[in-house]
Amino acid sequence: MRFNLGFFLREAAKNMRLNALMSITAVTTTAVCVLILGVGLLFSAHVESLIRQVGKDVAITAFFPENAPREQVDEARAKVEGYPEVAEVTYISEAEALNRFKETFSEQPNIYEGMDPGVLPASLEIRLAEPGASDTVAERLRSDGFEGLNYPQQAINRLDQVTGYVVWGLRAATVLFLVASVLLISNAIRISIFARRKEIEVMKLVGASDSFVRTPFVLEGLVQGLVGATLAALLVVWGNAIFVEWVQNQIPFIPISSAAVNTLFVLVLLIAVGVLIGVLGSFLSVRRFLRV
Amino acid sequence: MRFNLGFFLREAAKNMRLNALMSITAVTTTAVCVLILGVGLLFSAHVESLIRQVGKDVAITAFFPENAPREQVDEARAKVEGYPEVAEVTYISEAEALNRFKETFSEQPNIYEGMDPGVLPASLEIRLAEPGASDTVAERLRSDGFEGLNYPQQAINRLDQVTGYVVWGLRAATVLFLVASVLLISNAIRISIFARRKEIEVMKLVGASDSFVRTPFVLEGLVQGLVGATLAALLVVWGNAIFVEWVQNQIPFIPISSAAVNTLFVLVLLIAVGVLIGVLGSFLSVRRFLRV
Amino acid sequence: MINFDNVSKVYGNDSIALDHVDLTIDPGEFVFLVGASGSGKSTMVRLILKELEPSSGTITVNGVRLSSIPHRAVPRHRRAIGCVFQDFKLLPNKTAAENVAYAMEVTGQKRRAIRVKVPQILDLVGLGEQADKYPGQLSGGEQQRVSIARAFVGQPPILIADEPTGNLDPDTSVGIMQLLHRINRIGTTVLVATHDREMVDVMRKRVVALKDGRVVRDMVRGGYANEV
Amino acid sequence: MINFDNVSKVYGNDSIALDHVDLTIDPGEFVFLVGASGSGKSTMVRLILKELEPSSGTITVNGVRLSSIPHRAVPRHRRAIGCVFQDFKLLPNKTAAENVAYAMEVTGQKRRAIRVKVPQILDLVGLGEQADKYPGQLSGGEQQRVSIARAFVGQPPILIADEPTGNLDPDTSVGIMQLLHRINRIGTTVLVATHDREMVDVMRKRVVALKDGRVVRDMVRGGYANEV
Ligand SMILES: Nc1ncnc2c1ncn2[C@@H]1O[C@H](COP(=O)(O)OP(=O)(O)OP(=O)(O)O)[C@@H](O)[C@H]1O
Ligand SMILES: Nc1ncnc2c1ncn2[C@@H]1O[C@H](COP(=O)(O)OP(=O)(O)OP(=O)(O)O)[C@@H](O)[C@H]1O
Ligand SMILES: [Mg+2]
Ligand SMILES: [Mg+2]
Repeated sequence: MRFNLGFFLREAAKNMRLNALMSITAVTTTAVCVLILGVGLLFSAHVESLIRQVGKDVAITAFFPENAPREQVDEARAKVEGYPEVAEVTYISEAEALNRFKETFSEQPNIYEGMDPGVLPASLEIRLAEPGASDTVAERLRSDGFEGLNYPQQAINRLDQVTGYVVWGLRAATVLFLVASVLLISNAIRISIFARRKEIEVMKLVGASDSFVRTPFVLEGLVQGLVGATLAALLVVWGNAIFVEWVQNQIPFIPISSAAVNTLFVLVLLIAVGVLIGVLGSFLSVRRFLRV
Repeated sequence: MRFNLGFFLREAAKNMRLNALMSITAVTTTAVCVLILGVGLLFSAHVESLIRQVGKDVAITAFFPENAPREQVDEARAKVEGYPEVAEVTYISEAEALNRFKETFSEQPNIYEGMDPGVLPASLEIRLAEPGASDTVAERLRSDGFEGLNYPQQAINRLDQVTGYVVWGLRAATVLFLVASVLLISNAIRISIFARRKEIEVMKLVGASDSFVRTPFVLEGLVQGLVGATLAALLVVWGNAIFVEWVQNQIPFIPISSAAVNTLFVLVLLIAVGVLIGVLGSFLSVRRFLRV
Repeated sequence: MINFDNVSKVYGNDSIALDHVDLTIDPGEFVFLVGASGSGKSTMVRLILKELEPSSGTITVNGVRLSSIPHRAVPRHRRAIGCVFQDFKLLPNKTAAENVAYAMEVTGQKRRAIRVKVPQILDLVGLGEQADKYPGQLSGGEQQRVSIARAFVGQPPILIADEPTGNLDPDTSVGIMQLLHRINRIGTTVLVATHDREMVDVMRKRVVALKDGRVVRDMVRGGYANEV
Repeated sequence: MINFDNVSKVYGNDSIALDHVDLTIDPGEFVFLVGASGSGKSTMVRLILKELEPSSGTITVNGVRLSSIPHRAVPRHRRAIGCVFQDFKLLPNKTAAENVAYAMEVTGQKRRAIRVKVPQILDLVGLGEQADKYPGQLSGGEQQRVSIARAFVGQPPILIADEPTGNLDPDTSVGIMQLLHRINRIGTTVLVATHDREMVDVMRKRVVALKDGRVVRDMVRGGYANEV
């Protein structure tokens, strides 16, 4: 017997129309779950990206000896820029260092009044690609002859540690949301198919094969999952765009970025999740009642 | 006709036993939703508490004129401590100020080598109850004769703004979770009662009154909600205790505290939500089929 | 007791199930309702139970116009009518005994009374042994007898039976008809919709015949197929 | 065609529905299965359909032992048997015509063939007008006739009817029985479980009588109630 897609699609469509209450329930359940999942996903993505951003603000300052010659500075700079862990290197001359110092203590001029330009040494301000690499970089700097290093060892370590935990926690939460979604959606599907177990029995008794009975149910699950998940996914992506713009306007100093989220990926992922649960949930729920 | 609680309880118990699949589904759906809601609630509570904690670290430094007499210092201090917006006041003497300065620049001794003890002025370090009050406090300090003030105006404003948004966002998210839970649980209840609509019809046809039909269903909803929500609520509270302890051991510098969460309140709230949705959901779902 | 005054029932837009029916059944009467499949017998039963509203006309039961009964009072109306449904309408999650007991419970009767009465009634319809089986575990005829027992048990003033012997063998059918006869003798008004020609011919009761939704014959001591 | 060899069926632990039944029905035979309510007729039907497994004994249909049919091949077995179920077993979400069509669709027949055949069959059982109604909108007898039409439509080599006229008036019943007779004449093996004494007595076919799960009579040209 050939697979008659047209017939199965008509069957599925008819069932959804006649069991409208059930279909709507299945669709809203899927939509709500996918929505939560999507919001969780985006929240994770933004927080991870923010944390990375903060990590990039961490800098190591490496001081040059007093009156280091120009060539030494250039050479050292080139070397440091070559470190794989380093994102950006800025040279701070002695004059600049004094200016910065003055700015910091602008309200207490008596502190810097007597200072010579040469008191504060020139330095390299080194921003790292990963805050976790600070120890490695410090090691490299020392072995390359820098003696005066200034870096917020503890702050970096803490940031690094917290970053790790937060990222880990966010991923765990996302997985939990996923599991919850699977449970909730498949629960809804299971009850709605349970409500139709007698029909399944009758179909089997008049000679329908398992797959003949199953296919319209699975198609229903597919369509419901697709509709619910697509609605939710579009809502999530649209909401994300609005949110990012709002933050950029209202809290501009928060370095949020629409680049933190791969919109297409999220869209596809969420829809795939909805469809997959719809299809698998229907498949497995129907199977339970096919043993007639 | 008197209300026969015993009869209704027996009916509800029997139905749950016979529709075990449905009951289990209803209970797990409730549990999963309440779990998510509970985790959201606790997350909000901890984040709010952390943000408050960070807010408390914000300080305004008010400098005394050089060689201010002891009495002036004490008087000023008492005055500042009396401000309602102030949480804590610490006096930093000239000697202490120099020590701190030396610590900060410990790797560049040439900076402070020539400094006199009197170069850095004595000050009051003022911690605020609410970071938002910094402007008010600064105003008060100025009108009380302090001229040299050092406070991270911008950082405080930003922190204040972000705190507001985050708290607002967390509450909105909690409300959304609540709405989602209501939707998902009542969806599950609706389908499971839809599956039994024929039974409801028959009951009505043999002369049962609306309330006679409804009561066992509502009791079922109550018990399922109670069981699901209680399981989830206990899990949430237990998980919270474990989490707080873990953070305190592993990331001691994060000022997390079990006091951020009123365990009993969360427990009662979550169970109440589960029970309420179970009861109301059943009530409303049954009503739809009572029009026979 | 039961009065149809110019009652019509149209399902949807064009499916005429009852067509200007006038019928009066007095208290204590025993009436057979006969007619081909689809002639409107079950529709009459459903109208009397106020499961449906007529499209036009007035139905009066026990002196009360059904259209004037508010939703709240419908259960009381139904409790005055014992009904054997053509499709049994048993509760699948209750045993035979529990199904019968339910009809007493809805009227708020004492547990003790229920515990005494239910087994008696089940014995009467020959189901003493099957009391604790669920409908899904009973044969067609057994389910039908549970439905009959449930209709009897409350001793309602009106008893309606829609095809009560369709799934019963002739011997059991005779037993059920005798039971209906006895119940009628103690004053209950009995209306039986049936296709059982033998039974109708033997019992010589009032026979109302429907055809395409119209009353085409109403004889006091009729048979199933007397001339019109 | 159908063979029961020492078949017993016990439901649960103690509900003996069939008790060492031996029965052979040859191809092309027409057999009435009679017996009191609860005597095991429907159980035999369900065993033949492999809806149930016997507790002991062997059932052979069309030369194949049912116990040897794997789950995968059960649908094909059932398609060789048209069955009128005592409780109709119509699909509530399909109209009368769709219910009948479904039995052809499961066998993978062409849409064109279905569109021609279904209305013919529905006319045959007198439901031409009701083709587009859902089971919930049909009278009891009309539902029964849809079930009969569905059993016929695939022209299966075996036709089983469990109480096919329980909800039908005598005239319609005669029509259905004539239909069964005609179908039998073109070679179909027909097994009819029934309580319709008149029909059995008139048709004078082979009668197998069950009592408490045992075959107590098997006569070639019997009546409903011949002596044992
Ligand atoms: N809900 C409905 N919608 C449309 N038509 C209906 C509906 N219910 C019944 N009918 C039609 O009304 C007519 C009368 O139905 P009814 O059930 O009263 O017949 P009946 O006399 O009880 O028949 P039977 O002896 O077969 O049970 C039938 O033709 C049926 O198709
Ligand atoms: N699932 C079951 N569990 C327990 N007992 C059952 C089950 N199904 C049927 N029975 C019992 O088996 C016996 C035979 O049932 P069956 O349905 O075969 O009778 P039948 O001859 O078809 O009766 P009827 O004419 O009333 O339809 C009955 O007494 C019934 O109670
Ligand atoms: Mg009827
Ligand atoms: Mg049977």
